[in-house]
Amino acid sequence: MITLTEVLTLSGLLFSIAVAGVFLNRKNVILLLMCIELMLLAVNFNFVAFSRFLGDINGQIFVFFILTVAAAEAAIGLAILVVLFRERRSIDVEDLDSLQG
Amino acid sequence: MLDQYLPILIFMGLAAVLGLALFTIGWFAGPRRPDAQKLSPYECGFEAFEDARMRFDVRYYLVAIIFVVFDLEIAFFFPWAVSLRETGTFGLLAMLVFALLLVVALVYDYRKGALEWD
Amino acid sequence: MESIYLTIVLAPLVAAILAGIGGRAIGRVGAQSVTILGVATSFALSALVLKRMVFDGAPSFDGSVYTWLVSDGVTMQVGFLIDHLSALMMVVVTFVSLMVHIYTIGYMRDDPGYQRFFSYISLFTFSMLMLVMANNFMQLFFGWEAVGVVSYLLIGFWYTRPTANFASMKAFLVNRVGDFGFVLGIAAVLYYSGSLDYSTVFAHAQAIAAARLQITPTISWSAISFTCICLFIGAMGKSAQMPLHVWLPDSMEGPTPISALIHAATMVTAGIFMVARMSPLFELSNTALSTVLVIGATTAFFMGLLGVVANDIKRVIAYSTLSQLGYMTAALGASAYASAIFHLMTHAFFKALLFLAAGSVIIAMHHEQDMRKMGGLRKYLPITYWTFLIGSLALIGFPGTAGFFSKDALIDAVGRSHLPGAGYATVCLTAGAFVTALYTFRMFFMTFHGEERMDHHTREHLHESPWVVTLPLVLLAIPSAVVGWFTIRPLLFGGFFAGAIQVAPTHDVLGAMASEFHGPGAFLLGAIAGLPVWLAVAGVACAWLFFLKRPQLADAAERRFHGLYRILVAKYGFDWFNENVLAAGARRLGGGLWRFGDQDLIDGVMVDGSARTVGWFSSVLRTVQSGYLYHYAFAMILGLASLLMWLLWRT
Amino acid sequence: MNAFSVAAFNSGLTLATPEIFLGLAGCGILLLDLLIGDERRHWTAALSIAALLITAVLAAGVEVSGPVTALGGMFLVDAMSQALKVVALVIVAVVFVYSIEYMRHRGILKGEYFVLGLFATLGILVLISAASLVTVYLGLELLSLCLYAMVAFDRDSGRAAESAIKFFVLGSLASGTLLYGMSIIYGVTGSLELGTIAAAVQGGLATNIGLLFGIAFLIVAIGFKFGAVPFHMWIPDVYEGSPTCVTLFVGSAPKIAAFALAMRLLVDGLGGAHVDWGQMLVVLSVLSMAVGNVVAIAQTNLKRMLGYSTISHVGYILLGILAGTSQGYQSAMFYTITYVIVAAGSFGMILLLSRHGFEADRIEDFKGLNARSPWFAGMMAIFMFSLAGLPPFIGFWAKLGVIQAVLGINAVWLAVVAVLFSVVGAFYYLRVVKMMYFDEPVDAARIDGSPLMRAVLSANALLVLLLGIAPGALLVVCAHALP
Repeated sequence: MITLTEVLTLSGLLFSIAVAGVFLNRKNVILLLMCIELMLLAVNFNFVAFSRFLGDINGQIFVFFILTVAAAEAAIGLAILVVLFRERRSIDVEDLDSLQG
Repeated sequence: MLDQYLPILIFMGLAAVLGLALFTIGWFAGPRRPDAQKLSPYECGFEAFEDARMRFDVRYYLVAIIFVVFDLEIAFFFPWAVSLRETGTFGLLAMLVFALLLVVALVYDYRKGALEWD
Repeated sequence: MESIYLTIVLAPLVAAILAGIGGRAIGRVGAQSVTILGVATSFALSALVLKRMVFDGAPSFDGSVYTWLVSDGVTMQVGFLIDHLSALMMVVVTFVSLMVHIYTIGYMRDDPGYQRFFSYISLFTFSMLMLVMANNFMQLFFGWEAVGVVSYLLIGFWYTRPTANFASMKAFLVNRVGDFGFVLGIAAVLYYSGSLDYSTVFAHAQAIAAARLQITPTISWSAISFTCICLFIGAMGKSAQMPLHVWLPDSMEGPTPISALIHAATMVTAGIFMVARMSPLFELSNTALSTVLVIGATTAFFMGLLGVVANDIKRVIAYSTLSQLGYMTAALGASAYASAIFHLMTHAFFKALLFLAAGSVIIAMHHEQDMRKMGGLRKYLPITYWTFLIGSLALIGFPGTAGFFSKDALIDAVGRSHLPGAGYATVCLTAGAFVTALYTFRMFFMTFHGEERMDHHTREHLHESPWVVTLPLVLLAIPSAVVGWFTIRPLLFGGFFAGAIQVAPTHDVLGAMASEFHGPGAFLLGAIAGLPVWLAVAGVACAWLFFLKRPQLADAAERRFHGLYRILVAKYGFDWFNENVLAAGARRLGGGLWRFGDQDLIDGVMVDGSARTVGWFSSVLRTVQSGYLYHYAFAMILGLASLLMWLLWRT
Repeated sequence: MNAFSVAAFNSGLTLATPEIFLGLAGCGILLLDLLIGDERRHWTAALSIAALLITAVLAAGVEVSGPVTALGGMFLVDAMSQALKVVALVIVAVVFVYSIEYMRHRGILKGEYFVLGLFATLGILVLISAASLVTVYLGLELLSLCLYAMVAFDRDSGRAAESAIKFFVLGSLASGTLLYGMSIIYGVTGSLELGTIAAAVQGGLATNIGLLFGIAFLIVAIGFKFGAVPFHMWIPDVYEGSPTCVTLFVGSAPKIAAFALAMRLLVDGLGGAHVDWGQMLVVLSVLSMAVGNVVAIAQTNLKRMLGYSTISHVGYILLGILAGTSQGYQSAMFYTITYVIVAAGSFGMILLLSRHGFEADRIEDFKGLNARSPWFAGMMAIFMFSLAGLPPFIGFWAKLGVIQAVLGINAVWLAVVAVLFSVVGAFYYLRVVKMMYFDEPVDAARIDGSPLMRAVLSANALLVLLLGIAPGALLVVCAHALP
């Protein structure tokens, strides 16, 4: 039987990897989008696990919403990325420094 | 115990037969005028074996964006479909509203020309 | 009764407002009428109040008429304390002021600022009445400052003259120095007694006396001495005691009626009055009394000497005022408050008389004030001559005149004091009698006797002044001559000020004199055998010899004692010191402070510096905002990590 | 969750009338906008403004006595929600009025701005009325996603795209942490409903380390939404990079959402753990006041300066919330509302001065404004004085309120810090005023702008002054909203 702790540890690891990816990655913005998706998936893991162990269905409903929103988020992220690429001809994170101070 | 899996076995068999049949019919019935594009794997504008970090045409992303959003709506339809018996008219109306919103989005996409490749 | 007191105070104020604001509308005659009417009303009512208190035995009044504000338990009110002391002062102030008002009609006749002048002097009277009638420190201070402000306006009345402007500034600034001490004193009173009302404060006097002012853990001052000396510093400013006397001779720049008003009746007496009013406090501090005594005596003698070398007729009188104020102050220091007030009263009469008479001379001489250009005026100005003579005799304390009774009693009282410095004071005051006689009659002889040194043109136009000028002279000459006869007994020995002035039994010099007092006649006879009278006679004789009979002797003396003469002409260098050391030093200090303190430290380091530091900090801090997304994300994660670490660390 | 009842759900829908109307209006305007040409785009604007105002009327008209939960425990209407909704709707309407001219000059007068704005406002409304973690999240995301899109909506501006991607990535990171925190809180308390969570926290979970971890994650998201240090990094870049009309939007109404977010999560849901999140907010508050006020001094771009100014003001709002008393909440609400009003006006001034090819977003562009237009120089001065917190302007009462709130919990040092940094802060606001009045104009162009915009902007400034002189009415509203 898988214990709650194990699931939580896994989701925690996923979350940490995602967060680390956001600030360690200095190259491609798309990787950032993937990290964010991963982060949300880690959260979903949590919710499902809690829902399962609490015997409460609401957590899983929340997961549905999170998934949808994550999709919308990805869509908007991609859209912005397209605009950015059209203007800058680059999606390198390191090139995003015209606004500073 | 095992008999419970019988429908699955039948299903798998049917799937295999149907798939083979369609493939065979296409092989014999379809016209065959091959060119370079058609001979390339996947027939989607990409080489099968090259650097994965190559740049895509930005239009792929636009399609992907729309796809992602609409694709996920299925996640709401599915639970609704299995519980329609319990939710009844209320569920039906609620899903109608939901679908209507999707239609609005679709109309918007269509009018904006987001669904056209060029 | 309250309405009477209010009328006394407000009548001059209303008149001043009418003459000042409506001066153009009511015209010259209107302005003079309304102000004279106002002051006359005040005088009449003051006389009525005095009469009721002295002859009808009316009780003294202490009450507030209006509560201005209550802050933190301290109530600030407008209120009156009317006892024998203030009633007498009110009569003196309003009488002299009335005389000055009448006199002004003649003196200022041709001045374009006629209405303005009347407005000012009425306002001055109002301020002085507020000061005198106050029953609390707040109102006292209000009157005190109002007097200062109006004196500034009056001394600088001829504001087109640079010297007048300078003199008014000087009066104002020097008074500010005194006021600073005064405010500190009032603050100390408030701190120790928690109230500003005289009655409450005096009731707490013993508590103040018991308190100590801790300067450092090892050094502490007596609170009562500190308070009294601070208050006295205020009095030094107003009553022109050394070294804060420098404004008074210069204030001669104002029109002569003002000199009379300031010197005789109002401003300079404020300090004397205040110390007398505070007698319950001063009595508790021998230190303060000694300070008062020594400073008074010093002023009395050394300022008198200056009169001997001055050539401006008004300045001579001004120095005599300084000297006489020194006498009064010394009497205060010797706890002979009644004697000081007595002298204040007689001095008010004869000094006003002298000033107004001098003014009459000045009018006749077409505003020439230099005595070296006068002489032999006796036959041109008979009324002025005789009244001036009476004033002079009163000033030097000639037996029988008002000044004699007050001054002789005063010197006697100081001589009986046992405070430290009393011996020095007695010597100063006694010698002062000679000096007073010397400069007074020097002035008298140089002005009215001897050869006529004025130019031809002036001589042709010499004539007696109009009646509005001579009438006040005569009216002032009468009390100058005789008021001493029938006031010495009640004022000094009759317990007139009982209740208003408190004297500790060990300080009661007047009480000791009372047993030897057997009426003014006997007092007169007794005094004739005393030293001061003979010194005065000697002074007159010297004056006659040096300045009338043998003027060359004076020149010889001047050459012989050249150093002393130079010192006197330089007025002991007070002005030089003030201007070149204090003022210049202050300017340099101010400049230095401005440069270093303001520019470098405050502007440079604190304002600009802090602004620059913040600006620098700002520019450093903004580089944290690098523009890189991963830095931003890192900052957020760092924030989250810190919160989590904090939670872990806490549990 | 309570047993689901269709009837109860449908009756609850009446409470959500404003939201439903606004959502439908958004869809309708989106479709209508497809039908009209670019030259008549201002009809979209007019319709949007009308929709907002009608929604405001509807929101004010919802009658409830005391807090009412509806829609299966997801939706809450109370006095605070009604007040905040009306303010948010009116502010967005004003923002739209200010924006029209600016977009027309730049050829970006698109229906999407208004539709996105409407949906963002819907997100704000949902967030304000949230009674469950799901509603909180959905409202927040609806708002955020619209904002991301709005920031990037000028497709020809690389800077806008850059700021959008930064906003998006950091915002997603924040909502990720928010969700993670929510999941932990869900796991610990076993419920998604704020009311149940509150009961569970009161019931002895306040010291549960898991719950506290969850709170820390929530704080990150709240701090991000507010723009509190160290979660503020997006603010200056987004404020500067966005088209000014979007900066105006981002800088105004979403602050109300942030306030609602904090109130709903921390106070309604986790009020029992006030001791802990209060201390966390202290750090955020002090850092915000310090960094915001200090770094603003070095700015030359007015939008960026106002961005840092926002950060500093957030510090003050947090002061009120962290006090944890109803006085504190009231003062924070008062501060938020007044800040939003003033911020809308300040950005409105930039929009007023800008014209084709000229952004007017440098501080220098305000030099000598008094010589060009004494009236609008006066209006700008009112906004600056109010931001600086000088009496008799509304900002003074706001600052006074939060400082009194922290004094009310005996946190004197916080009050001292607040006053100290407001003095530092006064410097850069007054610098703008100084430039307007004492410097020579570098730009002599006539100030135009539609009569409507000028009128609304003037009314905005005069409201700041009027509320400053008579803040009583607004104080009463806040006191009524958070008894």
